[in-house]
Amino acid sequence: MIALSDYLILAAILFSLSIVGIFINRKNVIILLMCIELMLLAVNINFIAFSHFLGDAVGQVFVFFILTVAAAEAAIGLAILVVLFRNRRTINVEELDSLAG
Amino acid sequence: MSFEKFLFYAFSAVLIFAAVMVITRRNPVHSALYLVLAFFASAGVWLLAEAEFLAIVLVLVYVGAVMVLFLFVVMMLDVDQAAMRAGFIKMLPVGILIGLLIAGEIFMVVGPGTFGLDQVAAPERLPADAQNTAVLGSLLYTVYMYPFEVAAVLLLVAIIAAIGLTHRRRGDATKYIDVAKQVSVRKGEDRVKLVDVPSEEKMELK
Amino acid sequence: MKTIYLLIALMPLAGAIIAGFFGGRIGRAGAHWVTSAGVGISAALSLYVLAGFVGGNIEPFNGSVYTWMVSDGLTMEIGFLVDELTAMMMVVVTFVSFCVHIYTIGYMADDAHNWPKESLAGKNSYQRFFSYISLFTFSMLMLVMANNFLQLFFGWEAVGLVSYLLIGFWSVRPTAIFANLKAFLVNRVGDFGFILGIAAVAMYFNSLDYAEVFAQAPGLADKQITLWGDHSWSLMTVIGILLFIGAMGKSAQVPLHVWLPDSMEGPTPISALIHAATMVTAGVFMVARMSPIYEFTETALTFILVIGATTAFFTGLIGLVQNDIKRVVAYSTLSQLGYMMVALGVSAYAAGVFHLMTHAFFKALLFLAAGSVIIGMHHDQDIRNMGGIKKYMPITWITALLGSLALIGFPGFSGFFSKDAIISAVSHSQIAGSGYAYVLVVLGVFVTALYSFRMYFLVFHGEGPRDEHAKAHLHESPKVVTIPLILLAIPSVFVGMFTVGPMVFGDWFKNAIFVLPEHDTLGAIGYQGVGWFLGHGFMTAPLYLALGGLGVAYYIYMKKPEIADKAKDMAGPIYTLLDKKYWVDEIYQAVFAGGSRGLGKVFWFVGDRVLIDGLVVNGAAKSIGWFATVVRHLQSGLLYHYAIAMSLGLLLLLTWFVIL
Amino acid sequence: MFEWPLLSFVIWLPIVGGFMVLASGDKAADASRWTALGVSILTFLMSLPLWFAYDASTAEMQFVERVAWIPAFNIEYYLGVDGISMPLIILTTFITIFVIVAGWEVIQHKPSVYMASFLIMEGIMVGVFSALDAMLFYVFWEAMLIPMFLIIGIWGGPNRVYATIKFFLYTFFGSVFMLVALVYMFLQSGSFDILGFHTLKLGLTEQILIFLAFLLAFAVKVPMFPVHTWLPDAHVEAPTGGSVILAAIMLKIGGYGFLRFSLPITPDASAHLDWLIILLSLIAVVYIGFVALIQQDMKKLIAYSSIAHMGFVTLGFFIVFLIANNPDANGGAALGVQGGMVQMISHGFISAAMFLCVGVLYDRVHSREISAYGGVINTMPVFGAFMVFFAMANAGLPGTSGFVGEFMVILASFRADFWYALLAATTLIIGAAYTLWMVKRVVFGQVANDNVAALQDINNRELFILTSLALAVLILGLWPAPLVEVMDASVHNLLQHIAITKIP
Amino acid sequence: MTFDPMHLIPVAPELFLLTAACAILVIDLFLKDEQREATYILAQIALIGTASLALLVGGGERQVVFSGSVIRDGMTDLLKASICVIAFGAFLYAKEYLKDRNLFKGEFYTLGMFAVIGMLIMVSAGDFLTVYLGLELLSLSLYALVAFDRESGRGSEAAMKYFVLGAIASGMLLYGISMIYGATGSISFAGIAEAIANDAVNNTIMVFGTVFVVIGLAFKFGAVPFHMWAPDVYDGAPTAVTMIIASAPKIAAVAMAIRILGEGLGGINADWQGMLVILAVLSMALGNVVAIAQSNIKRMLAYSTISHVGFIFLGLLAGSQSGYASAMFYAITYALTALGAFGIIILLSRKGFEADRLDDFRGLNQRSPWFAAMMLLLMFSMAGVPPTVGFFAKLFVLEAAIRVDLTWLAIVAVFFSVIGAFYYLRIVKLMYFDKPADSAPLQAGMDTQIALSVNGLAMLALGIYPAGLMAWCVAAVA
Repeated sequence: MIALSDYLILAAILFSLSIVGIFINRKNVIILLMCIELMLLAVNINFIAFSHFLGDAVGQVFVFFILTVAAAEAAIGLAILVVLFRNRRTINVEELDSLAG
Repeated sequence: MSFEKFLFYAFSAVLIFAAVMVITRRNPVHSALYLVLAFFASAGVWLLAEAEFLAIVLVLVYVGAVMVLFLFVVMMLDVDQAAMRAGFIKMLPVGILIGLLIAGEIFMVVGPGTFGLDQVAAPERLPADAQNTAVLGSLLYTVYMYPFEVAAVLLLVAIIAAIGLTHRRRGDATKYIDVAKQVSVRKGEDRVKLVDVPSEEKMELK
Repeated sequence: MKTIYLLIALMPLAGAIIAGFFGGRIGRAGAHWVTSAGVGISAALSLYVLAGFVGGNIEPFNGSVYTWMVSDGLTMEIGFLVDELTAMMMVVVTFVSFCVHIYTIGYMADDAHNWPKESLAGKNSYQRFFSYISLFTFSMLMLVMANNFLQLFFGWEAVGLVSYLLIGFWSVRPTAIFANLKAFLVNRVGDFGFILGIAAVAMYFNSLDYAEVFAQAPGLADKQITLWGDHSWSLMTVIGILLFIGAMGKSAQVPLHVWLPDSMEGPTPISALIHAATMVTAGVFMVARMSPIYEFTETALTFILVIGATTAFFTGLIGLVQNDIKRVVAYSTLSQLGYMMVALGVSAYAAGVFHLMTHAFFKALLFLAAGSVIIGMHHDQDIRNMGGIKKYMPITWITALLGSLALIGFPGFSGFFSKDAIISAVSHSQIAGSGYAYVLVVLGVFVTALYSFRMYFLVFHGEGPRDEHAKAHLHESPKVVTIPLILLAIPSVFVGMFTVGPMVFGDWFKNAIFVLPEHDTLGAIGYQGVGWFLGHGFMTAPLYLALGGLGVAYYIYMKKPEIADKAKDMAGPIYTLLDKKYWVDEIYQAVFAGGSRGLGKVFWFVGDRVLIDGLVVNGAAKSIGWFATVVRHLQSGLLYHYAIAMSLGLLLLLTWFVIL
Repeated sequence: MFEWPLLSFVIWLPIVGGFMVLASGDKAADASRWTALGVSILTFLMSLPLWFAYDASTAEMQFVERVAWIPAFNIEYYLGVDGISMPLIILTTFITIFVIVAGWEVIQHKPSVYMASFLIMEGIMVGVFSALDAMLFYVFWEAMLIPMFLIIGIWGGPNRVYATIKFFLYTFFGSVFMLVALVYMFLQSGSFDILGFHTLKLGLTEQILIFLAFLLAFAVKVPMFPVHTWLPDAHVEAPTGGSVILAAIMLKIGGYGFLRFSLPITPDASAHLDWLIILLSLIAVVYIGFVALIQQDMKKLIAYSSIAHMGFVTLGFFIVFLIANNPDANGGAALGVQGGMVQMISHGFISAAMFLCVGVLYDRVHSREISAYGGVINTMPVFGAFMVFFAMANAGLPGTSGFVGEFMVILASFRADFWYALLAATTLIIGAAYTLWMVKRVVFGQVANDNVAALQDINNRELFILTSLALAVLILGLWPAPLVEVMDASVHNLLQHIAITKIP
Repeated sequence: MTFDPMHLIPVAPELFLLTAACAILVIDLFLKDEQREATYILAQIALIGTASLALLVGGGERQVVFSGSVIRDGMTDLLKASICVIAFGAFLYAKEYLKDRNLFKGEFYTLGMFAVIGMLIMVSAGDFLTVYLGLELLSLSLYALVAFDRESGRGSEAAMKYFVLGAIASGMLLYGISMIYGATGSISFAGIAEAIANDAVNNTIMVFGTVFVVIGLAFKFGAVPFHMWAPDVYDGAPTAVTMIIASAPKIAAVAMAIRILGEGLGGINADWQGMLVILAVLSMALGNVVAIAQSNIKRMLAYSTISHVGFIFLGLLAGSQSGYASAMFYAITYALTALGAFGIIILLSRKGFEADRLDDFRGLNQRSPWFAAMMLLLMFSMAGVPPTVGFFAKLFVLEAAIRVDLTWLAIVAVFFSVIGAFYYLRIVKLMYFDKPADSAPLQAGMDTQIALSVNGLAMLALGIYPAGLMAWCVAAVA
């Protein structure tokens, strides 16, 4: 049988990968957005696993909303990305440092 | 090892592999495609956890819509990919260290010691006619009615925001011809404009 | 009687106020009339009081005028104690002051010349001067009439203030304003001890009233206190020495004598009044007044004795080499003050006070005479430029001669009685240091005679002034100047023989001065009348030493002036030592003035600026600012740094709260 | 007793008046000057009943007003005075008049704001002295900083910004820890009532911590060594009026704080740490005296002399324990405290006068350097007389108020320890040295330069100010009994109170 | 399960504002540019209406509706009204700024109103789901608003950073929620509290989840080390938007913190208290110190906000009624203060000129004594100098901290507030002691002037009489 810990560890690995992904990618903002999707995926796995093991559908409801929000977020994130690209002609993370200090 | 477990490990392996690829590819298109793979794999994992509806939704909505949007944007923004790799290695050790630390700490908490089978017994299998969708639906429309409405507003905001940010009025970018104006031009003053140019004025260099 | 005493004290004050604040309006005559009248009334009333005591129809008075403050059971009052001692002092003060007032009318008549034309300070300087001397008289009266330590200190400081104002009266002279600052500060050193003495009295007697303190004194005679470590001190010794430090300042005893010669920068009338007759003797008066305390501490008496004797002799020596007429008199004053202190030290308080009185007359006389000479010499004070003045200024000459004779203790003159009483008392004293003192005071007599007549001969005899111009204008001073000289000459000559009996050897001071039987050095002399005393004088060394001094002076300065120069060369180092006044001024200047300025600089630069402000205050500000500029670079603007920060935050919290 | 809320009037009248002046603007500068003067005089008159209707026979708080302010924290608008605070209030209202007058023609830049700032300051300072609720006290205490910050910053000298920020942060730093202590005690006692704090039982460690918090606040304000360095800068840069208020009143607030807070609230800690305060006070007297000696700037010199004089205040307050423990002392604790109080009042007059004197010169020559002067008396004899008089008072001449406090404190400290008295008494020498040396260089001597030659003697306005202060100095010096009497009951009450341990 | 229409009453403010927002969205489409003023006016009316409605439906017993998703109690009444008032002020100040920069568009108002709706939802949320959605609604609106000036590279860069970091924070928050859900089996605060009370939860898991939740909160507040977005966003966003971000959301965040930590996780107060202590200390230290080094006033205010967050945490971490009340008081007054400060910045700006450098404040007293005085009050309030309200806000949170025996923390707090006072003073110094570098007259409509005056004087008025608002705050959490 699959233990709850298996799910959670899987989610943890994903979660860590997504964090690592955010800061080893110094160039491309889009990949950052994808890392965020990965992170939400990890969270969702958590919720589903708990929901499964608790026998309670609320966790799944939560996941449903997370998916919805993530979609909306992605839309806005990409919109901002587009605006950014229009203004700066780059989406290189390293060049996004006009605000600092 | 039961088949179920095998499937779990298989999906997990694919998922983790895909995730690693997502964060390490230089080409964002590849990353996006690996992300699609990751979604598929996790949909498989979710199925194992008897979350059929969400598994389907993940594939339909995420792979079908969100990832397409990503790909669309990636294609639209013509980014110089060669430059996208430099400096990657420099951050890698730090990244791996922090990643390992975080993962390690999470393992210590959620590992088998806390959530192993001997701690949390696996739930009974749901009967074959269990209606995952119906359960979710009834919850959504009764208990979670209010959040549901809020989610709707959220999507509305996303629409407004996305349009507000990216939508350009035609007038800004393209020069198109208004026929009505062309027609109503009067002879003389509207057609030719004589400008009085001052003759020979010495330029002053600053 | 209280009204009379109040009048005596307040009349000069009223005069001072009127002349001071309304001097411009009442004019010069108005000012000198009002002040002289005030002091005159005081003098007359004082004489009346003294007469009353002599006649026995006035009882000693001790009463308060008003309560200054009551704090924590300690009542501090302003009040009067008028007994024989006070009455005598009142007369001396008001009489000398009155003479000086009159004298000043002449002396300061052309004071405008001492000021730059445009100086507004010089405009009413004449009136101001009168105001000051009247104010001084008031202060001095408050001092001598006090019935408690607080008021004593009031008067003590007030006379210091007026002295400060008067020494620096010609404020445009750099030397004057240097001298007055010096005088004030040196006096403050004395006051420093004095106020601690008062504090000790207040603590252990829990009263500042003389009568109460004196009444308790025998009971506390054996009280021992510890100041540091285990070494215990007799309370009386501590109080006695502390109070005497005050007296050392005011009465210019070694080593606080340095201000007095410099104070000659002030106009001569005040040199006579303040720096010869009255203020400088306040210390003597104070110690005499405190005899019920001093009697219980031989240590303090020895201290007084040694200081006094040292002052008497060594400052007299300096007088030998001075060329400024006023400075010679000033050093003579120092020396005579030393004599008075010696008297106090051997418990011959009456003799000390007696010498105080005689000295007040003859020294005031000498100063005024010197002033008269200075007027004649158009403010040239160098005795080497003088000579033969007796022809031109006969009254000045005669009075000065009388004063000098009184000073050296010529038999029959008042100085003779007082000085001889002191020396005899010393010879009978048993307390530690009396041997040392005896030698010095006896030698001092010779020195006194030598410098006095050196000056006398140089000024009045010999050939006329070197400067022909000065010679041409030399003439006797006006009456306002000479009358006070005559007035003062009378007591200088006669007061001794008439009063020595009752005052020194009688029971005139029985209410005021307390002497333990074993200290009764005056009694040991075995006085048998004025004639006896005169005869006694002829049997002891001092008289001959005085005459010897006179003779030597005559020989050197009248007969063989070249000896003086030769002696100067022969005794080179000693001459330099004396000429430089033992380098005390220089040492003080370097050590105290320079030292405290140096210390101030060190404290300020190192303590305040570098350590506190630089290191701590601005240092903290700077380091925070520096830290801020460093830390702000964490905000690199780069997303992945921000993400790392968040991850580290996560790790921190997880590690801290979950793992640990 | 008075039926009117007199204290509230004295607090709010000048504040409201100040805002009125502010509102009137600079266009009607004269009107705002007169209004300000009127308000300040009226305030002074209003404060006089505090003296005359005060019942000196009791240590009870009088003229009490008590209204709830922030009920959630039991903070009250609670006013009242006793013999310790009342004279300080009178001092405040008295000095303010002269500050207003002193700035009459001198301040041409935004005169209405200037006048308003001082009126508001006045109200706030009276508030500090009369607050019996700790939080009300603290609010007034801190609120003082704002007008002062502006006064120094707007009308100050060339280095004013550094000085005013230093002033603000220094004092702010000092007082915030007091806030923590006050809140802590609130939680122990359930209200911010200061008198309640007095009876609050506190363990020794608590007391020591609270004491240190208070110490920091009050020591900065007083100021005591080594947290004094803001004062010379602030004084030097402040306009004359600012210096006057700063020296004459604001410093007193620190001393007042010791009496109202440190001693009665933490008597055991005070007894425990009295050596520290005494040490710092004596350093202030001696060390600062030497520092003052070498100052080249008149205001700096007077500022340092203020620090030295305030050293006497703290010394007088904290020798009480040693006196109480000295079997030989014959009492005298009250002497120290009263001496400190008298010294505060007296220093209020004298330092105000000294700064005003410097102001008189500065207005004419625009320099505070001693070396820029010399022989002033030749052109300004009347002024010179005042300057010498106040210098003498500053040097503690008997007959002036400067003597009274010093004398009492020396008498008292002798009862504590001979050496304390010895060190304290050095001020007789050092104090005279720095003050009179300055007078010598500034007032006396020959006319040093053309600036001095061109000086005009003081006008009637200045004459009025200096005369009034001179009279105050003289009266207090010649007859301090009324002042001592008025505080007697309160001081004794305080001493009885601190003699009893508060450790539960 | 039946639907009771009466349940709509507690959410009437949200409903009203949502309806109004949608209506305005549509109406705006049909307006010409020169008629845009109408959108503004309608939006303001909507906000006032919402505020009144919040007070109108408020009062009385605590109501829990929508199966526990929505709570209405004293706190919601107060905070909703405050949020609307703050937003009203922000819209008012922003108007001219937007007009001058061709940003006067309907989207600003609709997005702004949606952000307000998000905040209102957060305030009255009864479970993690609603809180999350409200938070996202707020955040998404704000992301869009930051990038609102589409021509501005800085704006879009700021928006991008805000977005990425915000999404990470949301991810962490969700991760924590999932853990708490796993441990308690509930996502509603009441359910979680009950589970904790029954001692039926694994404490390690709870703390573990709480760490992530606290991080989510900390990010929203901008607490160190989750603050990095704040300076860049404050700086990069148009000032009008910065003003919104800096003010009202802090109130919503406090509400969210009180709901989650107080109502949900109150049982493990001891655990999250420590976390908040660390965050508070770091925030106060870094915020105050780094603010000193700033030359841009918007960045400076960002760091200042960070330090103020530390103070708000001081109130929250006490975990007591009075602590929450004081945190609320702090947040409300701080929002008002920040609003005013940005209002002044906007006042100084004009077409083609952003008054965002400190030097732009030079000599303001000579250009406009009145508004210099207002800024003075605002700055002293931020510095916490009596008699301005900022002092009382600090006093109350300090009291809360000392009450739970964290006296050392209070000492640390006051210590850093002294450092903080320096940079507020610097602004006062620039305004009052320096000569103006720019003598252009200030131009502002009468409405802005009045509002700014009221805003500035409120610092003083609330300082002299803080009892009313404080009593309200205390009543709200009771």
